[in-house]
Amino acid sequence: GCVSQQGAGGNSNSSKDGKDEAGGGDGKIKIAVVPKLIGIPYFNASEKGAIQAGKDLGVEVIYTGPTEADAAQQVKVIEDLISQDVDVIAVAPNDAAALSPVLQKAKDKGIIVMDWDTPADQSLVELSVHQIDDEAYGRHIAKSLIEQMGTEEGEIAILTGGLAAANLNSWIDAAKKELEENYPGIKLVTDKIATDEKQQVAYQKTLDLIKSYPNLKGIMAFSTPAPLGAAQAIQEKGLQDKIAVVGTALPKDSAPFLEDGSLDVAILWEPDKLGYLTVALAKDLVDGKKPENGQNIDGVGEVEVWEDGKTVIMGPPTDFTKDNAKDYDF
Amino acid sequence: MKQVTLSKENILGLIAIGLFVLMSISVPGFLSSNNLTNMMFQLPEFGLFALAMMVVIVTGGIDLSITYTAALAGVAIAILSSNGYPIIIAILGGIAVGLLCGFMNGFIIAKIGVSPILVTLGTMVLFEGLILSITKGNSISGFSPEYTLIGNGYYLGLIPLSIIIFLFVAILTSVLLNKTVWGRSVYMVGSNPVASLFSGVNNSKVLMKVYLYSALLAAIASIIMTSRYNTVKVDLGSSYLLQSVAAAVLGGTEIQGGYGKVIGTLYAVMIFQMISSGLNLMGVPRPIVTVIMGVILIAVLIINFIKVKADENKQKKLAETA
Amino acid sequence: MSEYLLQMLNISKTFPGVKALDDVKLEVKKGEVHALIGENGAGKSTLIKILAGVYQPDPGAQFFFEGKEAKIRRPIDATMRGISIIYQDLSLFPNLSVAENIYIGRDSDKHSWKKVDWALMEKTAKKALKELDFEIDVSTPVEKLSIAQQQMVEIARALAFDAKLIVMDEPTSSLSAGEVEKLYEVIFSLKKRGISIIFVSHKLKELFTVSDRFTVLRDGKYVGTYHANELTEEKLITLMVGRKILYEKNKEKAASGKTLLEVRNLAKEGNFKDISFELREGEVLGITGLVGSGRTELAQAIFGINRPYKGDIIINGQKTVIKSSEEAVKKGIAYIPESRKTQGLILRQSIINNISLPVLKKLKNKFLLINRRKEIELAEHYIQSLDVRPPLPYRAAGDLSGGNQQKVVIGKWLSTNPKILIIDEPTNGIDIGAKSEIHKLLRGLAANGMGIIVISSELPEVLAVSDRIIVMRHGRIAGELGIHEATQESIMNLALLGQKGKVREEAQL
Amino acid sequence: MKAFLKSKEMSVAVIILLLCIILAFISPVFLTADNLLDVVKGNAVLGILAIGMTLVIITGGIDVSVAAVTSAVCVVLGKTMMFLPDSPLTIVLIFVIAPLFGVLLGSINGILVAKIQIPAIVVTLGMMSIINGLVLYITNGQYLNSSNFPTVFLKFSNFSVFGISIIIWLFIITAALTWYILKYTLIGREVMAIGGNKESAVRVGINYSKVQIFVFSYMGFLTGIAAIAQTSYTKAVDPNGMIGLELMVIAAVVLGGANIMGGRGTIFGTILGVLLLGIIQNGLILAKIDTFWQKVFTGAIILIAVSYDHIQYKRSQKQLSKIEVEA
Ligand SMILES: Nc1ncnc2c1ncn2[C@@H]1O[C@H](COP(=O)(O)OP(=O)(O)OP(=O)(O)O)[C@@H](O)[C@H]1O
Ligand SMILES: Nc1ncnc2c1ncn2[C@@H]1O[C@H](COP(=O)(O)OP(=O)(O)OP(=O)(O)O)[C@@H](O)[C@H]1O
Ligand SMILES: [Mg+2]
Ligand SMILES: [Mg+2]
Repeated sequence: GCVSQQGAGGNSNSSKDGKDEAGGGDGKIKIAVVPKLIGIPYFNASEKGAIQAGKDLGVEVIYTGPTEADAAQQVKVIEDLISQDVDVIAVAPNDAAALSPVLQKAKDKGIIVMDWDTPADQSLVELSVHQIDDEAYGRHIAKSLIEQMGTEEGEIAILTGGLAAANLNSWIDAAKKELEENYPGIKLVTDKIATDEKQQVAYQKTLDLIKSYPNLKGIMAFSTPAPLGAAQAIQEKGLQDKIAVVGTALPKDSAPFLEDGSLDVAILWEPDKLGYLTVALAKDLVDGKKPENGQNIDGVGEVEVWEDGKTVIMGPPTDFTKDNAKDYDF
Repeated sequence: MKQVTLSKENILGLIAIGLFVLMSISVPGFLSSNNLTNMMFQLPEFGLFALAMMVVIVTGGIDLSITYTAALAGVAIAILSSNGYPIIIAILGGIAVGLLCGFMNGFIIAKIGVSPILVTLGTMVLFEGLILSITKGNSISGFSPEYTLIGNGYYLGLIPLSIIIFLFVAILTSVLLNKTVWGRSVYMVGSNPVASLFSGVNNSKVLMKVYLYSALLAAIASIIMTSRYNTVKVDLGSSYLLQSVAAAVLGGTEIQGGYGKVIGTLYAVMIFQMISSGLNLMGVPRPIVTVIMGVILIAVLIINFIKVKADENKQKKLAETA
Repeated sequence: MSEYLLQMLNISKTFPGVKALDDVKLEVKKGEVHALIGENGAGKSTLIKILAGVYQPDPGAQFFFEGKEAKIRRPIDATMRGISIIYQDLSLFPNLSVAENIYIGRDSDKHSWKKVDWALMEKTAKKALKELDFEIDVSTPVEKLSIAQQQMVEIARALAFDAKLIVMDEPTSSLSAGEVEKLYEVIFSLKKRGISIIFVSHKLKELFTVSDRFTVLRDGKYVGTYHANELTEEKLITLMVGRKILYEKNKEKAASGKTLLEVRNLAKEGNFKDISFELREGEVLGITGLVGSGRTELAQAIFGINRPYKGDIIINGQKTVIKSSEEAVKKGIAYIPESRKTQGLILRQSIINNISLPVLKKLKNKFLLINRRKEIELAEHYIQSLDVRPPLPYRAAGDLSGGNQQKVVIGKWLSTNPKILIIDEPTNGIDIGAKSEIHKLLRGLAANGMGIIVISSELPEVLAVSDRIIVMRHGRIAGELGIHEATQESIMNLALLGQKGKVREEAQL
Repeated sequence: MKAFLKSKEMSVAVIILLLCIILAFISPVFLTADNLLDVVKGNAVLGILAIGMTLVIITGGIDVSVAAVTSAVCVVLGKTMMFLPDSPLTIVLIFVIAPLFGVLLGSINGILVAKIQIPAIVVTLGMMSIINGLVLYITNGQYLNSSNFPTVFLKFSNFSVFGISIIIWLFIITAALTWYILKYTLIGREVMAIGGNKESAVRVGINYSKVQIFVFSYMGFLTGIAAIAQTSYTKAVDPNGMIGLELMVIAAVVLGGANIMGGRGTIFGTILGVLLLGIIQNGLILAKIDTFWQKVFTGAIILIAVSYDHIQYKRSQKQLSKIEVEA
């Protein structure tokens, strides 16, 4: 009967005191932004935005995360952040359920918890910052593909970063729903194919796909490296006009493929803005302010806030094409 | 007679203590109760993997499938408990699945005789595939609140339950390895399998038990992880694979087999944990933490090498003066 | 110019805790066969390793080769001077061809990128082999050769390197009588060509056959150097051990009790066939034959390691199938293998751990844990009773000399209290003193009711310990001889020609 | 020929053949030259690394840092190419820079293994951790894509001779060169010898540490070549793109018949091992195997292949130890 759910009350008290001291020490608000993993272009771009927001708003931003997209590692990072007495933890969970206990712990210690990029356990977060409405986004990608194919009939395939990636899966499910509901002539040749978040794997698998399904008309590629690999295969085989490729890629990386049409559209949002928005909203939370629908955030623009008062949508996705890709620096 | 000397393990212990002192002095917040409990919560799962790996390495083998064994066991537990079976049944089911994985490794390695690195490479991919086809890549949760106590609860409101489980397993492993017939045979088979066979040791039984034991520890790690994270997914703990090899080797386990101690592995795990937590507290970028872990691994072995050389020279000098 | 090809003076070598050599001297003349002899642990192998550049002697050593001071720091220094060492465990590369094995080591160090001239290599190899009058396809991988053939490859390598001095460390220990004869011939022809040979062996007879002079070591100290004609076997033994021992044919009568082991029509494809014999309580059964006649395979089949076989093994009147060595031990069978270093002992482990290994299960206390105190007592008991030197139970088995290692193996198996003891080449590489001790030990064990099978290629040994002798040839029993009718000649007849001296029934009487 | 039939490579060849026959029935595309060339091209990087790894494994060592080192070389290569002029000289330069940098990293491994006598797996595990961390820290995972490279490099990447891509040629040349070194140079034979029996090697005066340093440096050299092939293949540098490849490299070598304990291994066998892995990957999609079951198949095929191979090997060893039993 000596086992209890959480540590002795004294524990959390003492650390609360600690926080106050730290807060009084340098006076700066500490906001921790935790991506799924560090060292990939997408999260590097959001880091830039987050750090910029820190500078603009005069708060300290700690941008740190695991080196692999591993839930266990992410939990550790958050635990260590709790020890650092931050004011806000904003996390993009690799696995929402995995983070619940540690986020609960953070909350118990008086830290404000929010999520960004990918939703965490909604009962724990004060705020959930979404770049996009997942459902709308998936449908948008599907529609763009149809548009690029120029026909509502034919075979298509889906590439994904990893079979276990929750947000990719939700987009893919939305995209599939869109196709089923509105485009009965489209046939998905095989289940989504994993590309291990690697361009060369996407490239190889696309080559294999083209051969196995000679009538393939379109490819939807989710995760940032996958569209590049798919486009590369199309480029090499000179199938730009036969097979349409749309996917979720960063404009700078996609530029060479958008140029010759091997990648038709890259659809994403501006991840630096997402980072910026996250920090800006976090600071507001510390200051006791809640976001409002239609609120204008400096450097980001108008945001949409759902009725629950929690979910913030940054805006519609951006289509990166041959014409505008050069205008972006990420 | 036995002399008290600076064995590999003792050096490592000193390094661990030194590191602790260093971190306490130079890293603010390292000694905070918050950080200390954090470390106690983080260490068990990694420690269990490291022990599991160590036991296998002592036989001259390696188990690359260990993290997927754990994940598969976790999947079994999750499925059972989300289907309403009582915790105990779910846990037993998970352990059984883990043991089945261990049996598969053990069978191909011990009975057919294929080299462990190849077999476990194959089973690693196989188990990963199985989890993918069962879970479709999604994570499964739905554990009961009592279950989550295992990974998140405290004993006497002070010490994390999971570290108690870990220490218990560590002591058990140490006793099994040092005091039982099986344990002795593990070292013997690891040193020279031919000679142990010629001494009436049933090598394949010993090896089979080794892979079963390693799978059992992986399953226990899985229980702690799943209850701590309240979920299981295909890559549960996958980052521990090479780390556990590194910890076992840093702990003095010889990769060719025949030597390895629980206490050494324990020190190694503690060193890795302190570096990881300490450097994170200092705000050192994660990649640099990875670099430092690699440096430590190599540096400790260089220190060992220098010490061996120095001992030899000392012996020589002694002999000359005598 | 001195008359000596090689002079090693003031050689000492200290290992941690052991002074293996203490001011030893070795002088070898040109064109002579020089025997290096001494008891187990006397320091012969150590001295040779110093000559080879594997070990460095303690300071103060002096080294002359061809009259000039020589420094040998690394093995290559010895090779380059024309010193070739043939180690007891040979130094071949199993995965390389005969030709390469003969050629390798040449030009090492300097010319890494030199093109390997396969044609030249094969020519060199063929030439060297021809000088030895030994025919073999030089492209065969060495792992496919018998031990005797491998030894010839080693000698050919020495010749191909224009060796002036060839050291052979117990070259005959794994050769059969016929092959030994062949080796003698080779040695004589080498000698004729002016090549000096250092010959290390425990077999006194063969030493007298080939050697011109003897250097005797005792306990790491130099005893003296003698001409062959100054010595007799007896005198040599006295010099080596300070006491007299010789072994002769067994005259005891076996107290044959009930049958312990019966083997009926045992066969294993590619190993042996039609093997039937029985072993009684209190007798020593010798099994001999040429190397490769299948004795080891037979023994290992009985010990449950070489499976599966056809036919029956009957223990204590009960038909049994022995599926593993573990079961064999349970049934009271002990097998002491021919290769101490790889099969007999776990070299890196302590003497204690080696001795207790097969009986660990019996050393469990009520908590199912190993009773360490009992274990140590057990080890100490056998260290004392078998006179293992040095008597340090915590020492790694690999640090002991060959003879002492064998004692540890024997101790290990005696600890299981076996009913049936199979011992394969029991005195391989063991000095004469220890040898007769082991023979006595075996007889004593038999007298206490144990059934013992001794597999040996050394005929005097077989004759000295056995009550009955089975001779194998090409995987079959060529014949069986009672001790009274057995002589070296009758055994060789069976082993070489398969001529049955007597029928089996008679021999058993 | 007869020797080949009995060799260890034979069992891999049999498995490959079986797979090919099955796949040819399932998918008409499989046996086309186009597809087969794609398979080889897609696995050229794996192949080049596996060839280097063959030498390491023959000496009884192992190198788990290959993927990390290749990534590092790719990054260095990518960064330098941003500054190189658009002239043929650039191609010459990258063939100097990449291998040189690879050799530098490889020789560090070699020196630690040979001189400090740390087991190879430990040294290379440590190196892997260090290099991965540094690469991630320095690049922050940033991609470099074809717009960063001079066009001469892109031309080089698309270059083909006799209809065969330059990337495949790099693989072929590497294989041929390494085969030659192994068979016809002294150091190559010493590599074999050390693997066969380390103790004997020391006794006959082979410089053990020199050979080990050579083997790891040569591995480093080939990571340089592999980095060029990889960069040509993806026309991009992804600092994370190689993670986990080391296990596949080792798998290819050992599937090809090399003994992880050393002493045995051939270039031909390794090529077969690479092909086996490549064909499995290719075949899974061509055979339209369900996505979620692909890994299960891969794992099962690896397990069957290694078990079959080992059973064959044991059988042949038994044949070896046979003695003539009189009829
Ligand atoms: N590496 C070593 N470390 C410690 N002691 C050693 C080592 N090698 C040999 N010795 C010791 O040196 C002594 C001489 O051993 P050596 O092997 O030279 O004897 P030997 O005359 O060849 O005996 P044998 O006939 O049994 O082979 C022995 O006491 C042995 O235990
Ligand atoms: N170390 C070895 N390497 C290769 N082949 C071997 C080796 N030892 C034995 N053989 C081969 O194994 C076969 C059977 O030998 P085995 O050892 O059974 O004969 P044996 O009668 O027991 O002789 P001995 O015990 O004297 O070696 C022979 O063909 C022999 O050439
Ligand atoms: Mg000796
Ligand atoms: Mg034998």
